[in-house]
Amino acid sequence: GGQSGGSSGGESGGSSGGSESDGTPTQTESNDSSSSGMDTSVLTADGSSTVFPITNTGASYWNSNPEAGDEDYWPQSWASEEYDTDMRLADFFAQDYGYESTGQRSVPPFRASVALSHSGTGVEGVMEGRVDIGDSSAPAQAELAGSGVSDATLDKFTDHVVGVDGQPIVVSREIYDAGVTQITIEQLRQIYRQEITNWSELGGPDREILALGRAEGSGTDTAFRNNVFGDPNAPISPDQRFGQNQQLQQAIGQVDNAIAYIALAFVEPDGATPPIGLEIDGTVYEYGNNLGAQEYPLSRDLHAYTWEGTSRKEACFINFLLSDFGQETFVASNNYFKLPKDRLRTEREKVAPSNFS
Amino acid sequence: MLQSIQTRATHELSAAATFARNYRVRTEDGALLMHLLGGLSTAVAFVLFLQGSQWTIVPILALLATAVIGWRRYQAELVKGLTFLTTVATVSILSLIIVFLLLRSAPIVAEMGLSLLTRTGQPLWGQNDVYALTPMMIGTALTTVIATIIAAPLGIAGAVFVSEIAPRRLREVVKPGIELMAGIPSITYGFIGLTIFNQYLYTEFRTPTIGNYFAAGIMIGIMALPTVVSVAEDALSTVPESMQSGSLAMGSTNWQTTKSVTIPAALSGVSAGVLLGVGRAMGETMAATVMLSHTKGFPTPVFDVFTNYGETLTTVIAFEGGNASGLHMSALFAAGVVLFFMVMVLSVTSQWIEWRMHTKLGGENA
Amino acid sequence: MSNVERTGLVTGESSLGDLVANVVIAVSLLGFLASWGTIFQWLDETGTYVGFQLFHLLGGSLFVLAAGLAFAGLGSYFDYVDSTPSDSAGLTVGAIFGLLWAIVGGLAAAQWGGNALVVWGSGAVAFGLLGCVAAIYPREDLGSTLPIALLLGLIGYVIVSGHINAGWTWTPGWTGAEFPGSELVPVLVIHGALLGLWSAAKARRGYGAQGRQHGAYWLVGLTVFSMLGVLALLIMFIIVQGLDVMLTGASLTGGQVRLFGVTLPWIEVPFVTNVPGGLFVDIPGVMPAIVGTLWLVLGAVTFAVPLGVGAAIFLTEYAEQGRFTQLVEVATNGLWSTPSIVFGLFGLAFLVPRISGGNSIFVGQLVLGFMLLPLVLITSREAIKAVPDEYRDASAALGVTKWETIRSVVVPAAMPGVITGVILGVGRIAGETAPLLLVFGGSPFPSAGPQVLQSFRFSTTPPFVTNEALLSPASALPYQLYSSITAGVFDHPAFSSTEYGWGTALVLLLLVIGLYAVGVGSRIYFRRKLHHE
Amino acid sequence: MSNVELDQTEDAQPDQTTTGETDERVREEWLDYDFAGETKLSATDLDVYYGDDHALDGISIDIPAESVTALIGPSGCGKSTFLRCLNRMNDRIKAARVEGSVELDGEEIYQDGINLVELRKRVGMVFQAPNPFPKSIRDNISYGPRKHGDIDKGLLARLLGRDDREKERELVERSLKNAALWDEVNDRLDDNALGLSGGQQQRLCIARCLATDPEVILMDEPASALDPIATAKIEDLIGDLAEDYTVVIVTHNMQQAARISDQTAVFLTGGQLVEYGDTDQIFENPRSQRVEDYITGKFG
Amino acid sequence: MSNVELDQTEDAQPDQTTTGETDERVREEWLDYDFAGETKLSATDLDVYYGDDHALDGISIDIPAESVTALIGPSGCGKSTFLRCLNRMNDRIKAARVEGSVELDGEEIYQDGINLVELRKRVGMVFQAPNPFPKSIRDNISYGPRKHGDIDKGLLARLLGRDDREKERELVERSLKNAALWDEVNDRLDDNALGLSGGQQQRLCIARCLATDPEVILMDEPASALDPIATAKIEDLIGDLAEDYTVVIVTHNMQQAARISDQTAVFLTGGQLVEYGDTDQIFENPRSQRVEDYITGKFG
Ligand SMILES: Nc1ncnc2c1ncn2[C@@H]1O[C@H](COP(=O)(O)OP(=O)(O)OP(=O)(O)O)[C@@H](O)[C@H]1O
Ligand SMILES: Nc1ncnc2c1ncn2[C@@H]1O[C@H](COP(=O)(O)OP(=O)(O)OP(=O)(O)O)[C@@H](O)[C@H]1O
Ligand SMILES: [Mg+2]
Ligand SMILES: [Mg+2]
Ligand SMILES: O=P([O-])([O-])[O-]
Repeated sequence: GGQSGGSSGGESGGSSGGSESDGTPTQTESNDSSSSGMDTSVLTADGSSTVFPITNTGASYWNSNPEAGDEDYWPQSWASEEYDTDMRLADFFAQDYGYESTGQRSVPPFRASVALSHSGTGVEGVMEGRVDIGDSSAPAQAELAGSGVSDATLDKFTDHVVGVDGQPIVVSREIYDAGVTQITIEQLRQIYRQEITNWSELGGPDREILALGRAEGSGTDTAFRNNVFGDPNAPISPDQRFGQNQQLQQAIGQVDNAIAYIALAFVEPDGATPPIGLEIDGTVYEYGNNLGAQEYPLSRDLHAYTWEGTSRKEACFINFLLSDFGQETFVASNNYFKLPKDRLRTEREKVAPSNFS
Repeated sequence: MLQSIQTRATHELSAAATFARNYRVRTEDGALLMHLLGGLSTAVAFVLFLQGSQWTIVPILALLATAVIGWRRYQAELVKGLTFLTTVATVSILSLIIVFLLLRSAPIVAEMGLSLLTRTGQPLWGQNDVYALTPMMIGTALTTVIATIIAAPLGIAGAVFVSEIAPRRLREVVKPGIELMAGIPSITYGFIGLTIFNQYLYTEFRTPTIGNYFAAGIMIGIMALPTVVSVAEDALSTVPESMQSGSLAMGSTNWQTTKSVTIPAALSGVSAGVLLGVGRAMGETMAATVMLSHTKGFPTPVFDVFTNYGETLTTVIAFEGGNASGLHMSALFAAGVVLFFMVMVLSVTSQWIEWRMHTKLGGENA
Repeated sequence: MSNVERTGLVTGESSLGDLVANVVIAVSLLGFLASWGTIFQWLDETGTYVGFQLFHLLGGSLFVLAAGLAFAGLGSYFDYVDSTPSDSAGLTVGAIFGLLWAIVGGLAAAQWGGNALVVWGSGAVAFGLLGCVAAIYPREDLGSTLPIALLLGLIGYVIVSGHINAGWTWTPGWTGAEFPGSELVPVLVIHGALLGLWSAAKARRGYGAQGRQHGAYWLVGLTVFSMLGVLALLIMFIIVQGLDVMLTGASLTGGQVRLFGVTLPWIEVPFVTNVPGGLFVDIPGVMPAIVGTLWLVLGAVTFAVPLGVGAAIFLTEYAEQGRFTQLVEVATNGLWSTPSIVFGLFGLAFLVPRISGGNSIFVGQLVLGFMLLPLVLITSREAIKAVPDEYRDASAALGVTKWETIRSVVVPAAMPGVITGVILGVGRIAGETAPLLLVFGGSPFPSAGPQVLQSFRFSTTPPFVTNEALLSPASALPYQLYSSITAGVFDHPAFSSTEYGWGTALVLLLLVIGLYAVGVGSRIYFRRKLHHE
Repeated sequence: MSNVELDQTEDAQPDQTTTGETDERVREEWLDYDFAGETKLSATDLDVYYGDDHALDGISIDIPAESVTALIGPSGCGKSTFLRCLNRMNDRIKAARVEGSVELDGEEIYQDGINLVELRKRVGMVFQAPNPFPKSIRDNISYGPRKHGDIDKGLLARLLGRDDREKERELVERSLKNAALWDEVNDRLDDNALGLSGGQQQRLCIARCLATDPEVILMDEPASALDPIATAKIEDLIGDLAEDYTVVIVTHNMQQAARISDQTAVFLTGGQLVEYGDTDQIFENPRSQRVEDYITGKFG
Repeated sequence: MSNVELDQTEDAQPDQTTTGETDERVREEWLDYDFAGETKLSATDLDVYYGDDHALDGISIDIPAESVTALIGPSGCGKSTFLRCLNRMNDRIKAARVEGSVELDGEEIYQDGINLVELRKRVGMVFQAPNPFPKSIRDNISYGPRKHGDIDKGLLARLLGRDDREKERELVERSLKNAALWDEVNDRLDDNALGLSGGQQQRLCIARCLATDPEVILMDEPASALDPIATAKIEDLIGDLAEDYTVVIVTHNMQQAARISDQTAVFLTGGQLVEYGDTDQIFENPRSQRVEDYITGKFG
C-alpha cells in the first residue's frame, strides 16, 4: 500500500510530483524504530485555542523536518551558529532523547498532531488519556474548579508552561475611533454584569454595548473571570459567546459596538480589533507597553499539561517548544511573550533528556 | 384482569413452545449447532465488548469460523441465522442508544429532579451544580416553530406544484433538483447563515446579538424544505389517478380536484412529510451551532425571536460536548434524551398517521 | 399543462379586460422582483432609476396595481368584461382579507390612538370585520378585487408620500430589534405584489372555478420559483465564493500523472491535492480531509450495508409479518430520525472508551455507520418488497429453494434500489458534522492524511490486528469546514480562514452533490431501464 | 353459443386483402345506416396517436340520442381510447394526440376555446373500477354540483343563510334513486363511500355522474370488476337510463353487449371500426368475416 | 356462439334446490367416468380454506396422463386455487389451509417429509402473466437445472474445467425447440428476456418449465394476457405438449377450452366442481342446468 500512502500523506512541498518515494521509507523507518522499543506513534495534543498557535506551529515545523540551511524554516543562523548542527530540525531535537534520525523532509522521528478546542477539553482530554498533551490557557485547577475533582487527581497533572499571554481588552474599530481608548477595571466588570449597557456611559457614541465572550470552559474565559472577578466560576453575562478566539476576532470586526477579551495573538492594533488600555489602581496597562508585566492581572501562563509524569515523546516535543529556536519562532512570532530566562530554565529541567536516559 | 393476562401469557408461551418445537424438527442437528454457536459467540463478543476487553476479538473470530464452515454445509440455514443476527443488531443499536443516554443522564436527574426540565430561576447553567434544560427547550421550540412556519406551507406548495401543476418537462428537472438540495450538508448552510444572514440581520435590524433564533430558524427551515417537498410530493403522487380522473370527468377544474380530492386523500402522507421535516429541524445541529449566540436564558416576551439569548438542545451538546465532565456532561446527555424522545414521538406519530392512511384507503391501490 | 389552461390561453380576441389584467400581472412581477433585488442589495434603496426614486417606483407600482384591480372588478361587475364570477369570493379569501385589514386597522389605531390594547385591539377588530365582509358579501368579482385595490392603494400612498421611507424605523416594544423602512418597504411590496398578482390572475380568467385555478396556479408557481431561486442562490453563492480559492494555481496541464512508467501531463488542482498544514505548501489544500472523509464513508458503508441488507432480507423474506417486524420498523424509523448529535453522544459514551480511548477514525466510521444503517435498511426493504412476487413464484414452481431464490432472483432484482439508497445515504453522511465533533476530529489543519493502509500491524496477542491510524483522530471535509469557521486559526499567506472555508465548502458541496447526483441519476436510469424493457 | 364452431381453429385465415375489401364495402354500407333517434354524438375521421402508436384509425360514427350504444372488440383495439375522446379525457394523457372531429349536438368539441368543464358536465363518465372519493356518500353525490356552484353549503353559505341543504338533499335522493341505490344506503348517507361493496360503489359512481345532470353517459367496462348479481343490477340500470340519457358503453362481454345495447360497434385490432349497426343484426348476421370470427370466439 | 340465447336474460333462474339435487346426481355419474389413459394426478375430497373462506369444497377428480385437461368456471370459483394445490404452491400463501389428498402417480403429495423441490420439478407450472426472470434468455432456461445442480457453470467449475457449457447449450436448444421459440430467438440467446414480446415471453416461460423435465405442466390462464396471434401459437404448442406431458390448464375462454382440451372440468361459485368429463360432451350436452347456463353465457 505504499502508493496510496504516497499520494495521501505525501507532504510534497507544494508540488504533486515526486511524492511516490516518500511513502515507503516512512513505513520501514517506523517499523525499525518501533522494533527498537521507541514509541513512534503520533503525539496528540488538544485544547486551548490560545495555546494552539504555539503548539501547532511547533508541530508544523516538527512534522516538516526541514534540512539545516533551509533559510525559511531552519536557517543557518540557527542551525550552525546557535546549535552547531547540520541535522534536520526534528532529527536534531529528537536525537538527545534517543530517536534515530530519518534524514528526510516531512518525515519526523514521530509525528505530532494538534487539535483545537478549548482549554477545558484539553485538560479533560489529557486527564482521560484521550490525548498526550493538553493545551490550556488557564491553570488546570481553575478549569476543573467546581467539577469535584480531588486534589490527588490534580496532582497527577504535570504542568509545562510554554509561553505567556497578556490578555488585552479589545473593542470594535468604530468605538476606538470614537474615543474610547481606555476604561477602568471596574467599568469592565460592570459591562460584563450588564450594569453598563451603552457606550455613551463610557464617553463613546450612543450605542448599545455588545459584550462578547468566549465559551465557558475556554481558558480565556476562565482566566478572565479568575483575574477580573476573582473567581473562575464568577457569574458573568456577556451578550454572546464564541467557541474560539478567531470567531470572536471576526465578530468584533463585523460589528460597530463590541467589546471583548481575547488572546494576544488575535489583536490587530491597526486593524479591526484594536486593544484599549485598562486602568487598574491608577496604573494604565496598554498593549505593546506593559501587558507582560507580572502585575497585570490578565496576564497568564500558557500551559501544555501532561498526565502522570511526562513520557519521553512528550518531553522531546515540549523541549522543542522550550528551546530558544522554539520560543522565538513559535511564541514570539505568534505575538506572545517568551518565558523569562529563569522560568525557562526550570521548565527545561522538567523535560531534560537526562531524565530519560 | 389478572386472569386475562394469565391466559394471554400461557397463550404466548405455548405459541413460543410450538415455534421452538417446529424449529427443532425442521432444522438439522448440524445447523442447530451452528445457530447455537453463532448466537453464543455473538453474545460473548457483546459482553466482552461492553467491558472493553481486548479479548472481544476471540468470539468474533469464532463467529466468523462458524459462518465459514456453515456456508459450506448449511448455507440456507446460515443465511437465515445471519440475517436474523443483523436484524437483532439493528434493534440493539437503538436500545443501546436509549440505555446509554439514560444511564449517563441519571446523575443530573438525581441531582436536579424534575427541575431539570422546569427550572426558570437563576442560576440556570453551571453554577452550584445547577443545570436546567429549560432555556434550551425554549430555544429548540422557537427555532423549530420558525422553521416549520417556513418549511410546512412552502414545502406543501412546492409538492403541489411539482406533482399537480408543473408541466412534465419542468417536473423532471425540478424534482431531482429538489432532491439534490436535500443533500447539501447543514454545515454549509450554517456557513452561509453565519457570514451572510446573521450579518444582514445585525446591520439592518440592529438585533441585540449577531445571530438569533429568527436567523437560525429561517436557515433550518430552508434546510428542511427539500425534505418536506420530497416526502409530500411522494404522498401526493400516490393518490390513485382514477380518483382524479373521476373528479375531472365530472367537470371540475384541476385546482378543484387538487384541493378537494388529491390533497385530502394524501393528507396523512403530506402531514407525515411535515412531521419528518419538523423532526429534522428539531435535530438540526450544525447550522444552529455556528449561528446562535450560546447564552442561556429566557427571551421576554417568550416569542421575542431576536433575543440575545441563543441556545438549543442540539447546540449545547455540540458546543460544550468536548469539554464537559461530571454533572455537566450528564446534563448534556439529559439534553440528548429530551431531544431523542421528542423526535421519537414525532417519528412514531408520523408512522401511525401513515398506517392510518393505509387502513383508511384500504391499501395503496384503493 | 392542464387542458383547461391550454384552451383558455387561445380563447378569443384579447379584450380590454384581459389587457388590464395582463398589465397588472406584469407590474406585480416587476415589483416583486425589484423588491427582492432591494433586499439582496442589488438595487440601491436610496437610488434613482428611470428618473424616479426606487421607493417611489415601488409605491407607484402598488398604485398601478390598485387601479388595474379596481377596473377589473368593476368592469366585470358592470358587464364591460366577460366573466363568470361566483356569488362570493369565499370564506378563505374573507379570512385572509380580514386579517390583512385587521393589521392595517390595528396599526392605524395605534398610530393615532395610542398603544393601549383597547385602542389598537378595537381598531383591528373593526377593520378586520370590514375587510372580511367586503370580501365575502359582494359578488366574487368585487369581493376579490376591491378590498385588495384599496389596501394596495393605501400602502402605495404611505410609501410614495414618504410616511415610510428608507430612514424610517419601526421599534416595537417586544424586541430589541428595529425594523427600518429600507427593509420594510420591499417586504410590503413583495406581499402586495403577490396579492395583486393573485387577484389579477383570477380576473384574467373571469373569476369562477377557472379564475380561482388561474389565481392559485400563479400564486403557487411564483412562490415555488422564489423558493427554488433562493435555494439556487445559496448554491451559486458558495460556488462564486469558493471557486477562486479552489482553482488557485490550478491548470489543465500543469500536473503530471504516471501511467505505466510514462509521465503524462494532467489536470492540476493544488487546492484539492495539497495538505493544509506543514511548512512546504504554497497553496494549502484539503487532501487530508478528503482522504479522511473517504475513509469515514468507506468504513460506514462496510459496516452498514451488510447489516442493513441482511436485516432487510430477514424482515421481508423470512420473518412473519407481525409484531416483531412492526417493532423493527418503528426502531429503524426512529433511528432514521434520531438527531446526529445524539449519535455523537452515544459514540462518545459507549464507543470511545471501549475502542480507541480518544477521538478516532474507527469510532467515526461506526457512528456514521449507525446513521447510515436505518437508511440502508429502509431502502433495501422497499427494493426487496418491490421485487414482484411473480419472480419468487416462478422460481419456487421450478423447484428452487428459498435461499437460492433470494440469492439468484430477489437480491439481483433489488440491487438497483439498494445501490441507489446507499449512494443517497452516503451523500448524507459525507456531509455530517455534529457527531464528528464529539468522536472523530483531530488536528484541523493536518500536514498529512491518515495512513490507514500502511498502519496494519499483526501480533500474537489479542486483538491480533491493530491499526494505529484507524484509532487516531483525523480531519474530514465537514469537520475542516467547521474548524475554519469557528477556530479559523488557519494562518497562511495564501488564504484567509474565511477564504479557505469557502474553498472547503465548495469541495464538500461538489462531493456531496456529486454523490446525490449519481444516486438520483442511477435511480432514474434503473427506473427507465425497468420500464422500457 | 352453439358448439358448431368449436373445431374451426385450424380453418385458413381469410386472405387479408379480401377482408380489407369486404370491410370497406361493409363500412360504406353502415355509414348510410339510419338510426331511429336523432344523432347526439358524431365522430368524423377520428385518429388518435400515442406517440408513434396509431391507436384509432379514422373512426367515423354517429351515435343516436337516448339509446344504448355498445362498443366491443378485442383487448387493445382502442375502445377505451375512443370513449375518452368523447369527453376529451384523452387530454390528460400526455402522449395522446387526437385528429379529426367529434360533434356533440352538432357542436365541435375539438375546437379552440371549448369549455372543458361545461363539456364534461354534459358528457359524464363512469370508469371500469368504481372510484368513489374517500368522502361520505352524500358528499360524493353533491361533489360535482358543489364544484359547479349549483349547491353551496360551505360555512359561509350557512352563515349567510344561503344554505342549499334542502336542494342537496333532494339531489342526493333523486340521483341515488335513479341509480337504484337509494333503498340500500338511505340510512347511512354520511358513511364513507369506501365502505360500500364493489357493486354499490359502482352504482354510487353512476349516481354521482347523474347528479351533474349530463346528457351523455360514457361507461368503460362498468361491470367488469363486479360479481354476477351486481352486474345484473347495473345492466338493469343501464336499460332504464337509456330512457333519458344517451349511453355509450364499452364491454368485453359479448353477451352483455347483446343483452343491453340498441346499437353495437365492433372495433378490431389496429383501432379500426369494422362494423356498426343494430345489435341484433350484428350478432345474428355480421357482414364482415372478421367480425363473425370475433363474435364466435375465434380470437380475443 | 350462436345468437339464440341472446335474449334470455330475463329467463327465470332455475330453482336453487332443484339445481343442487341435479348436481348431486350428475356428480355421482362423472365420478365413475373412465378415461382412456392412466391416471396421473388424482385429488380426493380436497378442501381449501383461506382463513374462514371456503375456497374449494370437496373436490374429487382424476386427471389422466398425456392429455389436456381444462378447468373452466366463473371468476373466483377456485380454479387457480385448485391448480396450485397440485404442486403445493398454495403452501406459499400464509392464509391457505389444505385438507384432503392429492396423489401423483399414486403417491400422496400432502404427506410429511415430501420433497417439495422434487415435486415441483415433476409438476411444473406456467403462470397467467408471462414472468421471465430479468436475465438473459439462456440463463432463464438453465436457471432451474443449475439450481438443481444438473448444470454447473460457476466460476469454480470453470476454473476446475468441469464446465457444463455444452450440456447447457443442448438443454437450451431442446427446450426452446419444444416450446416453438428456437427459430425466433436462437440468434440472441444472451439478450435480456424482458426484451421479448409478450407471446415470446410466455413461450419462454414454458420452455423454462420444460427445461426441468417435468411430467405434469400446470397452466393458469397462460394466454389471457396475449394477443390473438400469440394465443394461437400457445394453443398449438399446448396441443403438441400433450403428446409427452400431462397438461392441466385453467382458462376463462370457453372457446379455448373447447378447442384445445380433451377433458373439461367445470367449477362454479363456491368452489364446487360441478361437472367433469369429455370436452365434447360437456360443451354439447352438459348434464347440469347450471353448467349449461354458464356455458351459454347467462353469467360469469
Ligand atoms: N396512455 C397510453 N400510452 C400509450 N399507449 C396507450 C395508452 N393507452 C392505451 N394505449 C395503447 O393504445 C391502444 C388502444 O388502447 P385502449 O386502452 O383504447 O384499448 P381497449 O380497447 O380499451 O382495450 P381493453 O379492452 O384492454 O381495455 C393499445 O395498443 C394501447 O397499448
Ligand atoms: N391469497 C388469497 N387469500 C385469500 N383469499 C384468496 C386468495 N386467493 C384466492 N382467494 C379467494 O379464493 C377464492 C378462489 O380464488 P381463485 O383465485 O382460485 O379463483 P379463480 O377461479 O382462479 O378466479 P379467476 O378466474 O378470477 O382467476 C376467491 O373467492 C378468492 O377471493
Ligand atoms: Mg379499455
Ligand atoms: Mg385465477
Ligand atoms: O485558550 P482557550 O481557547 O481555552 O480560551
